[in-house]
Amino acid sequence: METSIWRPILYLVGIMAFAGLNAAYLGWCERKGAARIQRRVGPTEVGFAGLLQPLADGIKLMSKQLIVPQGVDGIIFRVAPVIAMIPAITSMVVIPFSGDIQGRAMELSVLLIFALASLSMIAVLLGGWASGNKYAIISSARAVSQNLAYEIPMLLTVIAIVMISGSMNLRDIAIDQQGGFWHWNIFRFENGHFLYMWIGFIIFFICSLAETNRAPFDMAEAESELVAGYMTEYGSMGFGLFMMGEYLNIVVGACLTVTLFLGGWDCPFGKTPGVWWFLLKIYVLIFTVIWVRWTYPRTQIYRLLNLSWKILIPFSLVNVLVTAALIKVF
Amino acid sequence: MSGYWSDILVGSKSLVTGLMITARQFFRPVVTENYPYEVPVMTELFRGHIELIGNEETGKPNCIVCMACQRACPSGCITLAGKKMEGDKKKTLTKYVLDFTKCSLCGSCVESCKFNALRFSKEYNLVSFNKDDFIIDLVKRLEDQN
Amino acid sequence: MNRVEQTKAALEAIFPVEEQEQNESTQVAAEEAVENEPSIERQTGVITTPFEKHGSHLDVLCEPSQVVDIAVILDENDFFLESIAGVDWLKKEQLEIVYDYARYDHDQCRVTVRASVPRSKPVVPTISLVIPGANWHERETFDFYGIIFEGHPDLTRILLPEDADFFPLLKDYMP
Amino acid sequence: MTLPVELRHDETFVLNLGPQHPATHGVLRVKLTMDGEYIVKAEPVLGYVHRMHEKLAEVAPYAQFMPNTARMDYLHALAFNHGYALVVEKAAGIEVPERAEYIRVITVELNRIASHLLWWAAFLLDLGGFTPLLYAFDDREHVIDLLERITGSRLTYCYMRFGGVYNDIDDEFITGTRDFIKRLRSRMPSLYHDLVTHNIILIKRIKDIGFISAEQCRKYGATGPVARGSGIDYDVRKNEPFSVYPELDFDVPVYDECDSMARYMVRMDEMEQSLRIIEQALDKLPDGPVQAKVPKILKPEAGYYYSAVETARGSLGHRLVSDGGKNPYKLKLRSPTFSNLSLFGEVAEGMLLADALAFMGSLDLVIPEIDR
Repeated sequence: METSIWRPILYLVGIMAFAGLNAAYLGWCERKGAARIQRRVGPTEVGFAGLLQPLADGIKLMSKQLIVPQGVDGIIFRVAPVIAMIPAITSMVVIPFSGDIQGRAMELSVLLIFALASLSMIAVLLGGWASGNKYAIISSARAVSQNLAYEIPMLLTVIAIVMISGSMNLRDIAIDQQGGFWHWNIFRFENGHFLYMWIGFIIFFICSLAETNRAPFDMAEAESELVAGYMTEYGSMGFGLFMMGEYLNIVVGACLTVTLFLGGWDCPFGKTPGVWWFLLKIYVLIFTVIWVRWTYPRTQIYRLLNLSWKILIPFSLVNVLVTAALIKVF
Repeated sequence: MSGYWSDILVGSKSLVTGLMITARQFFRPVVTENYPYEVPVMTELFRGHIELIGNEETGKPNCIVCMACQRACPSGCITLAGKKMEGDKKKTLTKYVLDFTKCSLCGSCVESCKFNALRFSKEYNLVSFNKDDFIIDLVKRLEDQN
Repeated sequence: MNRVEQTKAALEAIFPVEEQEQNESTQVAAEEAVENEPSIERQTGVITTPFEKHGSHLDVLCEPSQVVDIAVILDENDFFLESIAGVDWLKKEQLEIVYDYARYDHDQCRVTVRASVPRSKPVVPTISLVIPGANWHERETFDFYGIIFEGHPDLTRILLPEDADFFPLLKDYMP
Repeated sequence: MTLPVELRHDETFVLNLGPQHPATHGVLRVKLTMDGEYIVKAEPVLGYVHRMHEKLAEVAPYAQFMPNTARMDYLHALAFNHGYALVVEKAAGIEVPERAEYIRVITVELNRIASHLLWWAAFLLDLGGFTPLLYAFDDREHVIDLLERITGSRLTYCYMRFGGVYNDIDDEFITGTRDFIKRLRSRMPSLYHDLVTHNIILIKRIKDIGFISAEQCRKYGATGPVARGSGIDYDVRKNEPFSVYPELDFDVPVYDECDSMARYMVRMDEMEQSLRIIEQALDKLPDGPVQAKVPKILKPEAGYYYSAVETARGSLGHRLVSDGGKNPYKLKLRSPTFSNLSLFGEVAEGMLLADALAFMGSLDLVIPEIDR
């Protein structure tokens, strides 16, 4: 493709629109999904089937005043919600939506995404700290320890993927899996060995739930314990940005899972690859995330750490070793 | 160590069962009432605020101002008055005011009434910004109903 | 010997012998009195009351100084404290404290312990050191009647606001 | 930059849980002294919905206090109705017709199921599971509809009268109740047990949390599911049979584990036992009047009266002192949760915040009943 000034602008607008739409409409999807699971109707009043509800919510949030509590660090307090949004949108740049649609194909895009994912934790920490609220600070302390514990198994499973594909470029990893679902990393055969990557997939999925602070790992905003966690003192668009950041993190997590394990934009039957397959896959994953949230009760912070250190990390280590052995040795 | 593996296996099985149950519920019909569009019908014995019963022929209240309901009320929310009309044997009700802000809908007044003059209304849409709206003149209410 | 008799025997040990003799002579009268006359006027001691009528098997009237001893005995006999109630006898210028004990048992025995203190100086020793559950009940009784439980670790208002300066359940309290 | 948390010299800080807090189901305030996420000291602060019902009882005739009883434990209002009716009937020597006794038992047990369902829902909400709440409310709605049919109200019933009940039950209520029994029995295994009870997250969350020994229960006077979860076989319905309970066959579930899971299981099993009671009572329901002849103004003879009933939360006692007048001279309400909550401070020490809230949920608090 020739480099022109339009390309970055097009991608910028496209990604912003994609991010904004997702952030707004995932909220609607979540409410509708939860309602159906609970046998309610969900939003119905604003627009057809409540479709304009996110718009109404947005207008309401924007028209409210951002109240900065007395005696807090005003700058950090205002900056934290913005920091929550930025890494999520930035991550979208390197995600290969299809063979042609990608903001920028970088050699180390896997690393970049993980670096950015850790940044969103900083936002939680700053928001909690700057609020000057005891609930908020407990919440951000929880969020940080949780994130630290889950980066490790997550990265370990990714190492296995990188070993299989031999590249840290998301685009290469996706291209490596083209040609039907039997080529996807989740059902990967290599050198005539089945690689058991579905274990890695489950570990990665659990970790991405924990990384994005989703139920059952939403200790950071456990509303029955910590009121609203790090968002307690936020109102108006400060709260809105945190919410949007959270949903975008889910989208990024789903995109990453699809690219790493589910063959990216590949069609399961090896016929017509394209961006629609990619979108279908990420929305199925996102629906699963919503489904999980409305099924389980919340776990407890030390159970969560136990799960990470006692189950996920040993399993992902074994996974790396077995994969390496199967690829290189046998 | 056996606890470790059984925890993982039994645990995963229970998690999958949970997901299956919510998935099944997802496709079931909704059970909620779509309130302003579907209005529930109150049962026969529903206790709304009290109202006077009018005589079937004349539409005048059956009440003979015996004051039993006023005495029975634990919260003192009933005020009534009557006077004896010329030529009438019984007293006629002139004023019956219910202070619904204090009423706890216990039904003591309806039970105490021996003259079939009081009953519960089926009114349940009772919201107002004004406290005075709940000081209800039941005589007027009966007239409006007629 | 069933539970009620056992408990009665254990409790009677508290009351001095000469007083008890007196009791025994008056006891028959007292038990009759239960049927027709209020059991309010009688001397200290233990009497059995009909459970169907009064909802308690034993009725103990004691001096305020004896409540702790009784609590110890009942605690040793595996009783638990149901509640502590105050009663304001305005005409007699007395405040009465009523303790209710029961057991986790199918051979049920409920014990009512009553002690009266003068209204002018309502002081009674605390049983919360023997039965920790009494702590809140005593605070509540203090809250409503102003009865001072001597030796209570934290005798403060519990249900009323901290700065309340009245005792609402006293009969002469007018809001 | 300011420090958001003011540390004391021993590095603890005070966290005010409530009076407005999602986990306290009402207006309970708990003053927690925390060391990080660990609780060093927990002091419940009560009285935010205190309404002085005991004084209200003294200023009105016996019958006029009846509506107030439903306002204390709004989840098991009929048991409070029943307890007050029992103590006054005891004092005034009123005989209750048999049919009325059966209707009382049926309605009280239905209400107990509704109360346990709501506890279950709220407990799961405390643990972060929102969906079970709606499933339980769906079932509870059926109970409430049934009770509304015969009592006329949905939450604060004023159904019992001295010597009977306010209104007779009809065939539609009986068939409706039988349908509900079938419905709850069919939904219980999947929607309640498979979805929640056997869920590994829930088990890990509440097993071995909130240990209350039997001795602690006795010292603090804990009753109801809290005591039965600690291996104490105490249920007023069995231990001091009242009403027609002795004629009905039911078990008292007792668990020895002493943890939150045990209390959870006690309540789940109790719902099944209540269904059994209702079934038998419906079968045995005799014909006859539902209201005895009772004098308009009651003047029980002077004396001390006590009566206990089993509410969904434990033993509810009414201590009535009569001076022979037409008003109660003194009515003391022994509310079960008041005693159960007094355990909280001792047991919560050294717990994590999240565990303490799960433990608090397992005590099944209803704040208006504590504060009265």
